[in-house]
Amino acid sequence: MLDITPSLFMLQLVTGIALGAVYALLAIGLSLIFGMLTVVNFAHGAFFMVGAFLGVYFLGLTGNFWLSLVIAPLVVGVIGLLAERYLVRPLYGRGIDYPLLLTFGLSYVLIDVVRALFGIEGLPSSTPASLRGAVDLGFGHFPLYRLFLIGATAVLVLALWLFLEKTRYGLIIRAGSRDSEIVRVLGVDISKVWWLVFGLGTTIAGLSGVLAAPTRAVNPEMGISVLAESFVVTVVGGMGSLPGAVVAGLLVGIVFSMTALLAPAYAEMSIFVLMALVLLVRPQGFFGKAGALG
Amino acid sequence: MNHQDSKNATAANRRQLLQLGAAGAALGTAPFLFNIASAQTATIKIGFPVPLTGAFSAEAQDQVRAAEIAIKEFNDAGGFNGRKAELLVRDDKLNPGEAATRTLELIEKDKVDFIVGSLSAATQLSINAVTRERKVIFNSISQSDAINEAKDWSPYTFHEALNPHMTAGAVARYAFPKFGKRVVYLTADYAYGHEMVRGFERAGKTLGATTLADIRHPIGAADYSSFLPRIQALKPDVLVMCNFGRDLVNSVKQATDFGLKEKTRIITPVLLYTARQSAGADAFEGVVGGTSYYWGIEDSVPAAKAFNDKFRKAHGGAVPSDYGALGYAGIRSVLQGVLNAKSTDSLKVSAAMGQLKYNWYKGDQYFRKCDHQSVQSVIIVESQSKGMKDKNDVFKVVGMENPNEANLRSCTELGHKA
Amino acid sequence: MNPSPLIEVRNVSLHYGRFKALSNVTVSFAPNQLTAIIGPNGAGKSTFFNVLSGALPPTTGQVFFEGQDITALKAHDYARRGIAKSFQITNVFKQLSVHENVRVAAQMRYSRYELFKPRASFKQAIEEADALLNRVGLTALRNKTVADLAHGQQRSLEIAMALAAEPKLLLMDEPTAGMSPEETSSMMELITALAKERTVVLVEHKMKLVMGICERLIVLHHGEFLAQGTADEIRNNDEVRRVYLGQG
Amino acid sequence: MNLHSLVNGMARHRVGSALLFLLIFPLLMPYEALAINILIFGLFAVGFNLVFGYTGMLSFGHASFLGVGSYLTGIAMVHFGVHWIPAIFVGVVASLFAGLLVGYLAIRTRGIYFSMVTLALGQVIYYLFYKADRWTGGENGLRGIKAEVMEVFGFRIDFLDPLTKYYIIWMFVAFALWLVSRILASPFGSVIESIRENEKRTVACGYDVARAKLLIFVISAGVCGLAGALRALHLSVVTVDSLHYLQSGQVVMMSLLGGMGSFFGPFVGAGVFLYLEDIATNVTKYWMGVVGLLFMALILFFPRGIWGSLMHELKQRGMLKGDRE
Repeated sequence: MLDITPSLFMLQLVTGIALGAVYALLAIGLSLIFGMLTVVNFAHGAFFMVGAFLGVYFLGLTGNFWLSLVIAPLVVGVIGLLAERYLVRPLYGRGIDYPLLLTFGLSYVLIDVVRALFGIEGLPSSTPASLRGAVDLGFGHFPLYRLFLIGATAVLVLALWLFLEKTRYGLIIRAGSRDSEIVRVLGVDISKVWWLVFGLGTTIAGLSGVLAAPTRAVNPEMGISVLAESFVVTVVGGMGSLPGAVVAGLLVGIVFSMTALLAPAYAEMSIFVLMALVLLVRPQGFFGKAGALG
Repeated sequence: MNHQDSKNATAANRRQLLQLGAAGAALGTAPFLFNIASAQTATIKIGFPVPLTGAFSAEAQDQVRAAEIAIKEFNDAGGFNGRKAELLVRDDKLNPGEAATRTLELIEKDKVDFIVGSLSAATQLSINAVTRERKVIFNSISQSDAINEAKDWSPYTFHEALNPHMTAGAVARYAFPKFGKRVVYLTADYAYGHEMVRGFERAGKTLGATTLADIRHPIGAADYSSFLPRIQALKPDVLVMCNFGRDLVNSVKQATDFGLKEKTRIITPVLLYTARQSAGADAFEGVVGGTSYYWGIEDSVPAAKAFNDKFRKAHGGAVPSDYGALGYAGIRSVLQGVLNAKSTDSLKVSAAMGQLKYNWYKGDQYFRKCDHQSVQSVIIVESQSKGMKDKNDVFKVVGMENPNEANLRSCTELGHKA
Repeated sequence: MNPSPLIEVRNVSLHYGRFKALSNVTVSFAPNQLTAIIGPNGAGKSTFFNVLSGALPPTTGQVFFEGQDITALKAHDYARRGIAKSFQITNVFKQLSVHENVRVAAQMRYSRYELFKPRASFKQAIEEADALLNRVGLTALRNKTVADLAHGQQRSLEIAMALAAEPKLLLMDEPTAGMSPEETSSMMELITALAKERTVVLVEHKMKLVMGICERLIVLHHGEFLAQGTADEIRNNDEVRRVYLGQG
Repeated sequence: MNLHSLVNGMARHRVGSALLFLLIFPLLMPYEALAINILIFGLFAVGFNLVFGYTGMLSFGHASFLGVGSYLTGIAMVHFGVHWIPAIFVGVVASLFAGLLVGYLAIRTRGIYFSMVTLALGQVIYYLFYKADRWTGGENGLRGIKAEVMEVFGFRIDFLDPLTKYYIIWMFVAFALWLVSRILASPFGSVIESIRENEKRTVACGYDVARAKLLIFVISAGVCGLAGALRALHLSVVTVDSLHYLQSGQVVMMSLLGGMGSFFGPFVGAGVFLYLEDIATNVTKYWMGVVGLLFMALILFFPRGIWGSLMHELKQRGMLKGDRE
């Protein structure tokens, strides 16, 4: 009973891209941190979740979506900065496992803090009035807000690219992710750079949370599945590679969306199979440096 | 004192002896010792495993509140020749493994006489797996078709809640004639979801409804958008969301975004009071679904009025939720069974409960002989977003299907010797 | 050349993309001879060393050990056939005891995947380990954790580990790197002694160091074979003088 | 005899003394079901630690082997009416194969990548069992696992009697612990430790690292599979969340809590974890948060873990000789 018309296919594709946009954002945050600090942030999903809650909370407080779109991620970023300074930093040089495990514990804490503050059922979140309704794309109606998601991601990726390519800080970060020695030679305090990058990464996680909030149920556990999925994206794209994060993010979104069309029940499994395949054929991922395997 | 009790008593003595030895041997572990199970007490102990943490904690807490009312009533009325009832609440974390362990704790350590509780198909089935082996009565207060089937059922198994088949059937019988016959299902891909679809299609066949597609989504999926274009393309009259709790909130919200409500009516077998509260009015605007209980029926059902008032009195004016009310009924049925059987012996109580004709809170009910399914009414409600009296006034009662065994799957179909 | 060589590389090349680390090198090493591979930095010494030890498979060409082509074998097979090496940067089991380090190395010849016999039952490995510790003068530190040892001591330990495999060929990558003058001279003594019983190949950039003790030197330059011969022959080789000593 | 020689005596016969303690253990616990869980998860953690603590590979997919062991034992009993003793065997063999499969694919990668591949493959297995609901019961879990009552030398083995159940399971765990301790004391044991310490050097010593890694991974899977099989008998249900990556994460926590550097660390960790959870859940709704905090504190201040730190202390005080735990 498969009835796939071209327009349905197109619609499914756009849906996949919108979905992929969120994955890409998440993966960018994760990749920034890994590329620079070689820390796998297991609390990334939790930061995403916190972002979603704060987004909804500030929206209720200020009544202004755009304002909450700015404030909430910044607050998440601050939490990130604190976490790096007092929890992750003491672990540098203790082996790559320790920060990973610590952030795993941190995610547990963040989830329960949110439960305590906002309740276990989660918060009602609805699309901001200015972005409601569906747009006719010629091949079918598509929710305006999801188009906005795609747009917002594009803008953010562009901004980030400019920041990394055109600014001095960007230069330092790019250099640092290749070899922290270089940065030391440049006379920059590497630990400060790491600190800020961790903050930036978590801010982006928070932002993706705020953006995703209107499209899903905002509850304390929403980050758990998201974490696994953004791992898939970063690994497929190549740990620490930003272009990889974007490409893989969109790919995973599309793969999910297409499997959802052809074999809905296998949609979730499909992305893990994709990851397993990529890792076997090209363990370092699309854009990953083979060296990272050592 | 029944066989179970005496066995436990001797077990307890044996433990205490061994403990003396243990105490000596285990230096430094002394602090553990105070935990050792105490001897028998006269109270009637009812274990109450529910997910106090996890996605349905709101419902679970409501179940406990309501259950406490039932216990208090029983004790105020003098209990069972002086023996008072006691509620032992445990958190099963919505995790079947944890539920099984907690049930073992309740039976082996706390020596409970009965178990009432659970808030998911999976946990109730794992609780049931433990209780039936140990010949302890378990009255389940959450939905599942499987628990009635001979494979899982035992004489000690009771099902106070609705089951998917009844609920789905009732909603179908209300909605299909009204909203149209071309139906698409968006189904959470697990037993509960499949059971719901089966219920709808069974009822739909007689009503001449046609299934355009049954789209299965992974349970707990965060994003449903990728399932929706297909549904849009099919242009159904009715979209049935065969999922529960957060999945329902998510999928309805996203379906609304995709503008599905313009041409299609969204219905769902179980419209949760708490889910509606947490998702907000917009998302559920105009959604029709079934429920085992809604406080609003008190205008037409005296028992409901009485129950609501008790609940309001005990909990500062709050009204009971659907699953909360089941906590109350579940306890009352068991304790009534004790009174009628004049014993706490599992078999005797089971027999007495089988005889019950009761009206605790929503009108007349009774347990069907073959599978101990509580035959009861199903209430059809529609979520409303305007003209609400207060924050509790979220649903409009649009229909009620009276208790009728004909709406259940037959005993033989379930594998019972009718 | 006779006697028949122990190990032999035939026109071996190794490329990283466009960069040629080794191009068409053909060299052979006679048994029980002490040879040094020398050359300025970037001459391809370490790459050549890694080819000999099986760590880097050559892009083209073959490696023969005792007449057999072992090019395709894995690094651990090289080791099992009797090719042991000591790394440029000390490579030991830091958290294990000094004795355990050597014992594990020795154990390889007795048991690798035995699951149920206790280690202690392999007496030979234990005794050999003690003998070797004695030989490199670490007996006193037998039960210390390696991490607590001085750098020089770790070097010696590493050599003991290499010897534990009873190698026919011992490869050493700058064995005296980062050593004090005293440590260096004693290391050199040790090496000359070792070379009496087996083939030893050193990679060294300190030319003076090897001139004295090596029977034969091989000079690499820009990844190519430049010259070989006794210390004197090399000294007087114009090619070498020009590229290496930067004279004439 | 003085404490000093007592400690060393116990250390010399670590498995023996541990098993003796476990004999009286159920009487110190609030209830047997908890004691049994601790036995089972203790074994699970010890098995996991073969790969994590001893070989230095952080697997985030070990729930797969617990789950596969449980499911295959259950499936053998429910669908094929196999007696529970051979059924345990079925479960273990199945998880050995699962270990071979996952291991073969995963050991090609290292470090973080290894963690991620194991996580991904674990999730694939999770969804496979989830989907096969005809065999596994899917979300509802696999029910109807019932261990027949047995008469052995006039001794009645009835899993409905909690203490009997405990001691039956104790026998299997005892055997497994003895086996693992044997393996760690073997030449192969020292090979995997060398791999953890320095892979390059281990190769240079002539050991086939890839093969050794795969072997220990499979052994570890088998041990975890046994734990799973016993769990199926204990709970009489198998539930799909036992395959989820959060379960894998939990066993990592347990191992670190007790101390991944020692033989019993993980076992102690599992015990403390489950015991605390048992009391905490009756006190606070925010059990997860408590665990998280505890866990972070441990990583920051006591990376050796509870048992590990204790052993370290004893060594510092010279009460414990050599590398005994």
